[in-house]
Amino acid sequence: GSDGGSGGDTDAGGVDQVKVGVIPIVDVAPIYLGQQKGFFKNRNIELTMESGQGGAAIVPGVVSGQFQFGFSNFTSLLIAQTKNVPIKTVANGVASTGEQGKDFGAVMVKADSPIRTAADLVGKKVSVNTLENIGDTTVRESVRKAGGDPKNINFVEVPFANAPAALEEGQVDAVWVVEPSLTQVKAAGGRMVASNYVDAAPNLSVAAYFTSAKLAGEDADLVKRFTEAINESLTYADGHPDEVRGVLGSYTKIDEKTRAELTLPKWPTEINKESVDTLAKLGGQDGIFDGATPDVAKLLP
Amino acid sequence: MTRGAGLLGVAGLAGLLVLVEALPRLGLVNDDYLPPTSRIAAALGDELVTGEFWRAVGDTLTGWAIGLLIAVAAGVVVGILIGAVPVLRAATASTIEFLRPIPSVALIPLAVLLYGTDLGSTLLLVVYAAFWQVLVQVLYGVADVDPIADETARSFRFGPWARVRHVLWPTALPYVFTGVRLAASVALVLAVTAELVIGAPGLGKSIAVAQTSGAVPLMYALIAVTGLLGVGINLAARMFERRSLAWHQSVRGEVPA
Amino acid sequence: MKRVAYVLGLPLVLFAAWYVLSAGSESFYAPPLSKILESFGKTWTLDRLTADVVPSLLRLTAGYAVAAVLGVAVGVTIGLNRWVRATVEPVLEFFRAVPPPVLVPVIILFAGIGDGMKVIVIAFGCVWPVLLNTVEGVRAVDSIQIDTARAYGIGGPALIGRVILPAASPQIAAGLRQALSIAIILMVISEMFAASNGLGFTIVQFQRSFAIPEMWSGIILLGLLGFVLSLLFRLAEGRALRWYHGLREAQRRS
Amino acid sequence: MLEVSSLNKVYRSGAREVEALRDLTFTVDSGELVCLVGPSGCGKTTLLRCIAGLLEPSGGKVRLDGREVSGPPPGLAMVFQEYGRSLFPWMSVRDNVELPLKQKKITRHRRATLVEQALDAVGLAGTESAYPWQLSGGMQQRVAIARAVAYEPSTLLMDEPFAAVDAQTRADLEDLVRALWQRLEVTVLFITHDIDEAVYLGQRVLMLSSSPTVVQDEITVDLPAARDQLHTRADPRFTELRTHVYEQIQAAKLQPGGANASS
Amino acid sequence: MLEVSSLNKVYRSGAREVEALRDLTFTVDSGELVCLVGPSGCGKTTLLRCIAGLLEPSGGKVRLDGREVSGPPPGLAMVFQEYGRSLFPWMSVRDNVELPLKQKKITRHRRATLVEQALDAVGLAGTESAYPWQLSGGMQQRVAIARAVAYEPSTLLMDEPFAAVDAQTRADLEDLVRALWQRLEVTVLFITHDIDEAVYLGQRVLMLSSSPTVVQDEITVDLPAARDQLHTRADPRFTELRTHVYEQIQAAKLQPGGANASS
Ligand SMILES: Nc1ncnc2c1ncn2[C@@H]1O[C@H](COP(=O)(O)OP(=O)(O)OP(=O)(O)O)[C@@H](O)[C@H]1O
Ligand SMILES: Nc1ncnc2c1ncn2[C@@H]1O[C@H](COP(=O)(O)OP(=O)(O)OP(=O)(O)O)[C@@H](O)[C@H]1O
Ligand SMILES: [Mg+2]
Ligand SMILES: [Mg+2]
Repeated sequence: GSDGGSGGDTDAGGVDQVKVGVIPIVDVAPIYLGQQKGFFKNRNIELTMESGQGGAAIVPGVVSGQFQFGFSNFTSLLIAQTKNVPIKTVANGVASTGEQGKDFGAVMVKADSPIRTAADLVGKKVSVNTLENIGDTTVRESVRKAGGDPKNINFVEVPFANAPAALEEGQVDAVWVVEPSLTQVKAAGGRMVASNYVDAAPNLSVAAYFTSAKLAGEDADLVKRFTEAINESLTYADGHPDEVRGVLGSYTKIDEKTRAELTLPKWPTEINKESVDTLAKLGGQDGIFDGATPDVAKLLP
Repeated sequence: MTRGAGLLGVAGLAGLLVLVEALPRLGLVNDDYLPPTSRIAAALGDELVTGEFWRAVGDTLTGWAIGLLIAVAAGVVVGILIGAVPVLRAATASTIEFLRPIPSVALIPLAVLLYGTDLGSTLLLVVYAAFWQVLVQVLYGVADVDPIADETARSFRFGPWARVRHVLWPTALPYVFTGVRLAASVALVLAVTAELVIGAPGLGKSIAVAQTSGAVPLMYALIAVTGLLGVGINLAARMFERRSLAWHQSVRGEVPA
Repeated sequence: MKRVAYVLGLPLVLFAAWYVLSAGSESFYAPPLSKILESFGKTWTLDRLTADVVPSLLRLTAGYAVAAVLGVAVGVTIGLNRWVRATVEPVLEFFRAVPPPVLVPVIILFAGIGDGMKVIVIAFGCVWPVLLNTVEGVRAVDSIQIDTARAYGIGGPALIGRVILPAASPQIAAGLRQALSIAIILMVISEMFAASNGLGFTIVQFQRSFAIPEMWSGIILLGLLGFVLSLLFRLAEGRALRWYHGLREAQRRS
Repeated sequence: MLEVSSLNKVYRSGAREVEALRDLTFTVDSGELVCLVGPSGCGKTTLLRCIAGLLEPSGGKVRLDGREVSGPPPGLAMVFQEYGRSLFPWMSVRDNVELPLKQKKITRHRRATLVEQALDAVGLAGTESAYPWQLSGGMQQRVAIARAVAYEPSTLLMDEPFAAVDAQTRADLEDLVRALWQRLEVTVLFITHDIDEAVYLGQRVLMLSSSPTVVQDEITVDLPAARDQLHTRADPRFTELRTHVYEQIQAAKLQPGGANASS
Repeated sequence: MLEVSSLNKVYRSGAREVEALRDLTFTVDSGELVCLVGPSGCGKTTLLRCIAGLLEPSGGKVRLDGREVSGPPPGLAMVFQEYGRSLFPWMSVRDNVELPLKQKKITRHRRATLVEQALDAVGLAGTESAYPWQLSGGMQQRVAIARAVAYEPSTLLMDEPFAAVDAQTRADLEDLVRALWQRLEVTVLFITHDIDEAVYLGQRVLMLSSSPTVVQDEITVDLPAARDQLHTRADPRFTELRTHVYEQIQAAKLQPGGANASS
């Protein structure tokens, strides 16, 4: 490892050793694809993926310089920003497809559920993977848009992987899931009631790659090269869905059938700033920033 | 006897396998979420031939073994020192009680901060959790010294070291064994959990990947591997214990009179 | 007076050291102790205590009680009968080695996502020290004591209640002691899944929302909780094992 | 009626194999008081454990009142040689004595009387609430005796029960055992190393050879049934008997396997 | 030279308070063999523990060769009344006997000789590799004696060391102790309940009163130094002395606190 986030180890040939903290899910397929295609090597970056189960492991790793870059959803990044965690986004991560009913995340119910629309979720038990994060804020927006009062939704925390079982066993009335759990729920006969990302904002930017403020300041060149490589990867992934489905098999254990069926997200290179503002507004409404207002401009590159 | 016991143990495990096969087959649980043994076994079979799997097992066992070794050595030394010196015991009791219930998982940010996803992170969590197991057992073991045995040693003017070596240690040994067996599985649990959450390479990471990928049979197969590692570790500990505790009441009883 | 000094001495020294060493800390994840203490008061208000700590304590108590009863009962059965031991030990070892976090999904399958699940996770995790120590304690009961009981026709429940359990009680106490702190740890872990309140949930939530001083204050609270519970435990143990401590210390005291 | 026929016991553990009892055959009538003497390590304790059903013999049989002994028979009380370890350290002296009575389902009131009487008889009145480990060795041994006495057994097995008490107390306890035996018509099997004690107490004295053990000899003690410490011990017949026993024991030590050894 | 002056010991535990020793004063010269007798529970073991420095007296002093005893003094060996618990169950008989010698830094070769001789002397040759719990009570006690004998102590404290062995072995062990004492000029303090034994063994017999304990009486045994089981015990002076001791003990039991009680 390196000390203090100064752009990783640089070996004799001027190649930077870069560690990226990622969550091994569909969203990060482009970086794996880009690595395969040599987009990083071309820019003298030797990439190692370190997979963690979410922000708890990745953000401290980036802040302390154990990882040079990390991947996180925007709501978490906004929360971090309000707490003055010294980080800065460097590239877009993943975005919603923007198509109602055809997004990579959705609120699902059982086929025979009395819940028909998002408004029916009021007073029901809905699972999200993490409370007070992007899941519940956007689902609340879906409910709001459908004319319901989002105050009375009973959110509970269930990991995505366990959500299909929880729904099936009747432990929750509805689940918010993303791929590949979404396909699993569909296969089990689940019915979609809302595309919460689409409801929240058109073409919502969901997640981003980020680095520590320190590295951003000290090694602008590395950050620039990394951003370029990521952007190339994103574009390539967006244009080659079959290759994306292929690369998923290399770092996840999603079976082939599901890989063929699942809905892929969008991977634009630009962060949709308005959508981030929307997320900040939604989060503020739901009180997840402890009363603070995130400074979006400071977070974005 | 030993062979009979071995057979019974296998029978017990076989019973578990049959139960897991039967539960989904009888429709008592949805087989999407708890697949029958046969499907789990098939997934395991596919996995066994990959080098990736064995690397993961190797990584987990490395973290486990090193962490356990450090924890046991530290636990025994500190435990005997504190247990044998009443002043130390009184002075450290509250601190020990304060530190012990702090969950290793709460230390994850700290671990990542210090070591990233390297072995160091796993070790920190493993050692922190397993150390207390050994320590507490040693403390109780040291307190169990028969006063007459201790007086005998004192009357023959055994030095402090000789008393530890010849009286305290043999008395505490059965407690230490229990402590080591507890620590061994806690260490395994923590090694896997650390990999699971931090993403350090190993079985835990494989489980996490299988879990997020919805590969349920594979996930159970990997969990089963973890469990079997535990069974193996315990078997080894038991064998070692039988050998070194031949004098102890609990082992004496094994030989039918 | 001297006892108070013993109890508070080392912790005070350690806290002082932490205070001094962390005073100028710039690190985001390791803030100065002064900030942590400051947030402690603000965070753990009476409201929060009733909303989060009380439910946690209830789950903890239930899980611990289940583990204690089950551990002792099963432990005695296994300890007394080597055939039972040979049969079930591998299965128990199997489950013991499975990390609770990965078992939670399975437990959710059977127990749902309510408090029942959390109680089961706590019990599942902390039953092992009780069980193991009970098994070993029962196996180590002095054969002369058992012979005495048998010779006087003391068998069945009386043998277990009057002879085996008391004889094994020092080691059972060691197991219960271990289990107590593990129960606290598992309380936190169980509240990381499918929870919406609780001390563990709050700490994890602080961690996720980068409220680092608050997170540390939660960890300190956990430590305090463990300390208080162990104090209670020691009182109870001192009472129940008075004979044992008397026996061990009779000769040592002048 | 207690019948021991061709009893054999071999201890095996690892490489070590000890033939503690080779071939023991004898009977004790109901209500008889028989003393057992024999060299240290000859297998007396082993024999008593087999009779009490605590140890399975390697060969031969033990029958009590016609039934073969496989577990501890009802109405049996035993005073262990390891008196210290046979008391439960977590119970007060009173509870130690009372516990077997509870198992016998004796009423609370009667229990209290029995416990009090027994402790009184062994000279331990006033120590009821102490723990056994707060007592001296001899006192602990007397608690074990009181426990057996209070139990009012029909068969009483005693393994060197007076080894740790002083001469005066010993004499008192000897008379206590004889009184109990006469009052309740208990069958008593009494192991002792004190030859005088064996002759003073018993109706019969069985002498065991040293290991491997057989019955070396036995004598009937033809002293009057009413015995007392002063006169009985001064009786010339007493001296005769004790000399005989002493000689036999010495013979046993010198020539192991005994004269009657069948092998 | 061992000096015990106004020794007092009170056991306190909770509400219970036992004054085991009230006020003991006596001296034992270097190389003297003194026997201690007294009723069960009078505090003999307590006294021995205080002398060995294992127990702190509540009052008074113990001095050995002029130095006050605060911990176990060098060159001291003790045979505990609880012989079973004083042997280490995790060691073979040989290791149990050898361990104190190792602590004394005796060469391996010499150790082997000492252990062998000692086990032989107590009649346990052949059991070296057994664990103590595989032995009979009497054999365990003899292991404890062998351990003390092999140690070649300068002060030897023995607490009813022959309680569990048969008459013949007891006689042999008595002669063993006298031989050891004469060969090494050990100071021996010997607790026994057997009055004959006390008179046969000792140069002096100290009689303790029953609790609260003081020295009730003491006699000098003016029998010739060369003693043997047959002749000495037949000596009319022997009978006289033992009768005296017996009477004193009976008196002690009847009238606690003794005649010399100063309180
Ligand atoms: N658990 C055991 N394992 C192996 N050998 C044993 C065991 N118990 C007793 N022995 C052996 O059996 C023999 C007889 O022992 P036992 O205790 O019956 O003798 P004893 O006549 O009661 O002697 P003592 O008068 O010394 O008490 C001894 O040689 C002893 O070593
Ligand atoms: N640990 C203790 N706690 C309280 N009281 C004790 C303790 N040990 C001994 N005593 C008491 O002290 C008194 C003397 O005990 P001690 O063991 O010295 O007697 P003893 O002369 O050796 O008797 P014995 O001949 O029966 O062995 C007894 O009344 C006993 O109850
Ligand atoms: Mg015996
Ligand atoms: Mg004594």
